[in-house]
Amino acid sequence: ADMQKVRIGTEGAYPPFNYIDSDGKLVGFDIDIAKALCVAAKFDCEFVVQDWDGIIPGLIAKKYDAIIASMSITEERKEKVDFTGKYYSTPAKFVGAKSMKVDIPEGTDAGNKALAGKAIGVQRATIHENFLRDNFPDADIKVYATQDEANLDLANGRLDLVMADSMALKEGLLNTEDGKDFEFKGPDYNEPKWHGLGAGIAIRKGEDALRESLDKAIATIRADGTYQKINDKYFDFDVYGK
Amino acid sequence: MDFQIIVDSFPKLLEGMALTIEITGLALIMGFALAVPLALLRLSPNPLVWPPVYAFVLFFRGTPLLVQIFLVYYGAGQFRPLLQEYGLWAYFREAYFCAVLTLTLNTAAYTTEIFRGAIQAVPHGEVEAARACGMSGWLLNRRIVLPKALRLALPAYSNEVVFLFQSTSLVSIITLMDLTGVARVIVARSFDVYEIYITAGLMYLAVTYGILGIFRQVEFRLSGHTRERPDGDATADPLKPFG
Amino acid sequence: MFDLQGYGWMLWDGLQMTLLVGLCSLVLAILMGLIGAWGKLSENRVARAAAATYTTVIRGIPELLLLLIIFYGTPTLIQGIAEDLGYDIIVDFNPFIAGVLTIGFIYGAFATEVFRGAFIAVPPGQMEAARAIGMSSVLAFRRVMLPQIWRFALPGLGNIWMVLIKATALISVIQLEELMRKSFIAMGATKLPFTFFFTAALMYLAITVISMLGQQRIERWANRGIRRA
Amino acid sequence: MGAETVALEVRDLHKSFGSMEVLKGVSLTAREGDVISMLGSSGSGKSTFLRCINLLEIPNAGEVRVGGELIRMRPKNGRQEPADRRQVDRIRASLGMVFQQFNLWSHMTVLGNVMEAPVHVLKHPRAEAEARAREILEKVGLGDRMDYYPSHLSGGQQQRAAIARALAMEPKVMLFDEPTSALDPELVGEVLRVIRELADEGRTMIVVTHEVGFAREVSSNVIFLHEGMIEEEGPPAEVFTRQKSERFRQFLASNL
Amino acid sequence: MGAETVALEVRDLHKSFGSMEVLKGVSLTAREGDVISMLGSSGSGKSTFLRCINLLEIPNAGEVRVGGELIRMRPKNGRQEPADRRQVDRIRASLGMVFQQFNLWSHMTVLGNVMEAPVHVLKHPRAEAEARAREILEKVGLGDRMDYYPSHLSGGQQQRAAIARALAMEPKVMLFDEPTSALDPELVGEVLRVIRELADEGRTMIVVTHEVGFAREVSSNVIFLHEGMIEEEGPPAEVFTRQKSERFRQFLASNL
Ligand SMILES: Nc1ncnc2c1ncn2[C@@H]1O[C@H](COP(=O)(O)OP(=O)(O)OP(=O)(O)O)[C@@H](O)[C@H]1O
Ligand SMILES: Nc1ncnc2c1ncn2[C@@H]1O[C@H](COP(=O)(O)OP(=O)(O)OP(=O)(O)O)[C@@H](O)[C@H]1O
Ligand SMILES: N[C@@H](Cc1c[nH]c[nH+]1)C(=O)O
Ligand SMILES: [Mg+2]
Ligand SMILES: [Mg+2]
Repeated sequence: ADMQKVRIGTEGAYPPFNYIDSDGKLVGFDIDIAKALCVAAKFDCEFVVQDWDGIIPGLIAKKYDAIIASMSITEERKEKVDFTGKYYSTPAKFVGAKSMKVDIPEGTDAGNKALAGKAIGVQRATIHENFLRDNFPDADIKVYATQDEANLDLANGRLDLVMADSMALKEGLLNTEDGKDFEFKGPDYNEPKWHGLGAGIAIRKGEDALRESLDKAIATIRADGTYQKINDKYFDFDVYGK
Repeated sequence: MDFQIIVDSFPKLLEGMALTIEITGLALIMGFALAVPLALLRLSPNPLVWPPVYAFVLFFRGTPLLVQIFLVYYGAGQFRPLLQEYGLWAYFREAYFCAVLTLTLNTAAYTTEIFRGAIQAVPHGEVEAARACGMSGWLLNRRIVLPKALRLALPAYSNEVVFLFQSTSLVSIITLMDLTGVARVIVARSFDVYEIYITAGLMYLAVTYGILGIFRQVEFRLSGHTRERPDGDATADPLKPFG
Repeated sequence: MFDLQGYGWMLWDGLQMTLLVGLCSLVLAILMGLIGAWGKLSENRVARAAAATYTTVIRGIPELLLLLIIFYGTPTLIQGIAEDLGYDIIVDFNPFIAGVLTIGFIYGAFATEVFRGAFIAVPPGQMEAARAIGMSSVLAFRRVMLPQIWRFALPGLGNIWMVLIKATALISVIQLEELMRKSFIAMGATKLPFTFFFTAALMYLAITVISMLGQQRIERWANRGIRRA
Repeated sequence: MGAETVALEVRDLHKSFGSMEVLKGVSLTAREGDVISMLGSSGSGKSTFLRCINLLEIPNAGEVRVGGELIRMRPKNGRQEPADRRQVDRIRASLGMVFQQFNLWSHMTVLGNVMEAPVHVLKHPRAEAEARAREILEKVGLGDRMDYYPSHLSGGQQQRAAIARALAMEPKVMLFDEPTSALDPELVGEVLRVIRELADEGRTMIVVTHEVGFAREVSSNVIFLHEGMIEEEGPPAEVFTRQKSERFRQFLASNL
Repeated sequence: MGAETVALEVRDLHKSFGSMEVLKGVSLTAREGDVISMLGSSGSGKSTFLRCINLLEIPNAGEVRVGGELIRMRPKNGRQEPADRRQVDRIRASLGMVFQQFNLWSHMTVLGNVMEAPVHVLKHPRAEAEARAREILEKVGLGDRMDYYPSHLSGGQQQRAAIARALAMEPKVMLFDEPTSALDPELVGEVLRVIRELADEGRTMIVVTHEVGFAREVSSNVIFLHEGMIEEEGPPAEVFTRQKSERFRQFLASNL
């Protein structure tokens, strides 16, 4: 059959959503979802791995046609790309050492005061970087190319805190061997201006046909139980959110 | 092209350039200070002395700087307990320290090699003339060999300085906000890839040629003896290899 | 410490990719270098200016930044221009091609200087003797210059190769799956940075040492008949 | 030997480097079989004169005729330039030049050096060129050194190889630039012997030299160049016995 | 001048490079004020002999005495080696060497070259050393070239600067290695004039030279070296009129 070819850009360094296992294969929640969507939409899909901070430029440069990589739907990004509806949503959180006494109050102004001078690691070009820069200007913000590197430096004691998607932190750090001395700190953050409306699929502006097919596919896998199966493979709760 | 973003980002890019220059300067001074004695040790006939220097030079010239930076920065984490025991962790904890350390050792290795070549290139006759006058040992090195060798090394060394200056762009990978780091952060949010990167590139270009200009001045000052006297010109040369 | 936890083969694959990218880049660099040197020594003003701009710009900007500009910037720029002209084109550099283009292009600028130096290093008397005996400039170039430049260019080209092969590590930044990126992936999974980066370092070192030995052999061959100073 | 045929004629040659005039109008006529020695202190312009003859330097003014044929020049951007590059190549092939520094091609053996131009410029068949080259090398006493690279030869041997290379082209005129400087006295003797033999064969030669003794014995004419001009000229018997020029007398006196 | 004081004595000097014996037992005695000329064809070992005297080459056997003091050697790994490095430095400082290639320090001016060793080796006060250096430079005719770098001097001027550098150490003995080769005849005359003046002052000198005329006029003794051995020796009046050695006769004959 003559299926439409769609190239999907993903990061491949954001466990458990998308990463490369020891066989060099691309795996993770995003990957499984993407494959399911392609089946549902009858696309002939091909993955392209792309570092996070080049992932939107790569889309614009037509290195691939859609980004399925836990990308949050924000107004800022919508100026450059279009999004489908969300396919999951979790809040952002801080993680720090269990031994570290720190009180992070609700509200960003108070939080900024409490964290003044603290070294906080964050992945470059994420919503979390923007959120921290705009709301925690007194903290010492350090940016990393991948979340892994930030986590590593937290484990090494170079950072006091890291901030990222809570699920990425939980599965990528806290539930691993290296994460046993760390815990979530402070409140959930979910400010629409920065954190957007959950993770969606980014496509080039104006490619409405593709967007609509993907939206339909999301609805299809939600409805036929495929989504649930993938969800359960990775999480013990509903990652789709309210 | 979006010129506004260039204008808006320029102050931040300048701050990044300041860090770039600071790191370059520190690594340069310390690397040079290490390289002079290392070059002399490298030429020692003593089989207990030169092999370690050789190994040091080989390792730092034989592996990518990127690997060296990761090795020092993330590798140190793997040995954190050990480093803590010796009270060194406080240093290795800092990306700044790791960056300057790696760049210093890296440039020291390359510079050692440059100086070794220059010392060996000092005309044998001039060394013999000094020996014939009764000079030897440190006096010979200090008065004849090193002054001459440093002059001979200057062109190669100016290249090394430029390489080092440009290599500092790698420190952005370990969280430092040098010029490249700043540029990447700005691009991450604005997506104005070529506006920002090309601006940063031009800034590097300007400083690079500034550095080369300084070296040309120094070289000119120190090279009264090699400069030709300004006699006539070579008229249209019929023998240019590509006529 | 050297338990590679099953990632050894991945590094091995990466090493092969590193060599492949390196060799392709070297070929491109040599071609660019010969063209560049021809430009620099040419009597044609435009060729001279083009060659000078090429080496000036390339040598003045960090490789990492050039790589980012070429990989991310150029397609957008070209597509933008094409769009303004009413065309919809896809300029897709895959990382391998972008990497080879970038590294080859950068080191071509250094090779330009090497070849220029080599042309100049052939003692002028060699060319004079050829012209005095009645050879035309083309014949003299082919019979007297070309066989001799390699002798002077080889050490420089050897250095370029050794710097170039290490520079390929940078291509990891645009996700080409070469040695450096494979080590990175392994580190991410195992959290053993020193182990993997040190292994990678040793692999690069092996390439360097083997290259040095190879260079000595080639130089000995190129210098047959020439007494060393 | 047709002693009246003119092999080389130079008329009123001028050459400047930048603002410095190195040759200020030098003329010379060499008939077939003439051996002209050129003396003069360092910097007087001797090498420049030889180099102008075969256009390794482009003279600013003046005429050069080889075997009666004028090398045609045309003005360009206020300078002169050869009008016909092919003519220049052809004429160069008929002028043998032996450089002070020999300039042997270092990537070829002695035999290769000698065969190179006959094969590639004159397009002689390889075998023939090789036979001829071997013959000439025997003549200059290098029969046993044909397969050596230039760098493996002593100075005197290199000098002779350079002469052989020039001879292999059967040039109408040979130009020698200080063929014996920096050689030890025995080698000097050897090289001068070869040149003397060539003279006896009736070959036309211009020899720049510091060896007054050689100039006296071998040449048919002696020229003394001083600051770019001919100060003294004539058959050796004449110029060495009574010098018209004070400068030349001084020059000869300083030769112990 | 105490003509009977021995300034330099060399006894039975042997030197090999690899398996090739270059010096096969050479002896020489120079009293104060002696000027000894050393002749010999290329490769006969003249330079090697001079270099052995001040230990730039380590002889395999033999003794060197400077001003009566023996340079002490000791065996090491089957070779000889100086027993006392300090003694070597001291004795070298009392031997002036003028190299064939001059070997001036190219990064210093002429004045700097001449002052260098007196200031840093002999520890003379700077001002004194400078005054003395200027005086010597005037003497060799370089008064107006003191601030030039060596590369800006003509060959003859460089040669004289090298002589001045050696003289500034007030050496007991001066060693000259072919001080005039590769100079043009006028420069040769100039350098020989300086050496002759030094001879008149009564300085002890060993001069390797190709200038038979110079050897004849200036030296108190002539030595002819052939294949590492002394073939002929004696006052010039003697050796140049009747040669005992056939080789020496041949050598002289080849000097046009
Ligand atoms: N390419 C050049 N550019 C500028 N000046 C030159 C050039 N070639 C020669 N000269 C100058 O021209 C003058 C004559 O040089 P030339 O080589 O002809 O002298 P010469 O008589 O051969 O001397 P020598 O006996 O030392 O070889 C010298 O003053 C020299 O410095
Ligand atoms: N360092 C060395 N290693 C090997 N052989 C050498 C070395 N130095 C000199 N020789 C050889 O020793 C012999 C004597 O050389 P030396 O330089 O003493 O000759 P010379 O008499 O000064 O000749 P010339 O008149 O050409 O300067 C030569 O055959 C030379 O090749
Ligand atoms: N979901 C966050 C963080 C993230 C996704 N992938 C990597 N980081 C974002 O869109 O910026
Ligand atoms: Mg000349
Ligand atoms: Mg000698």
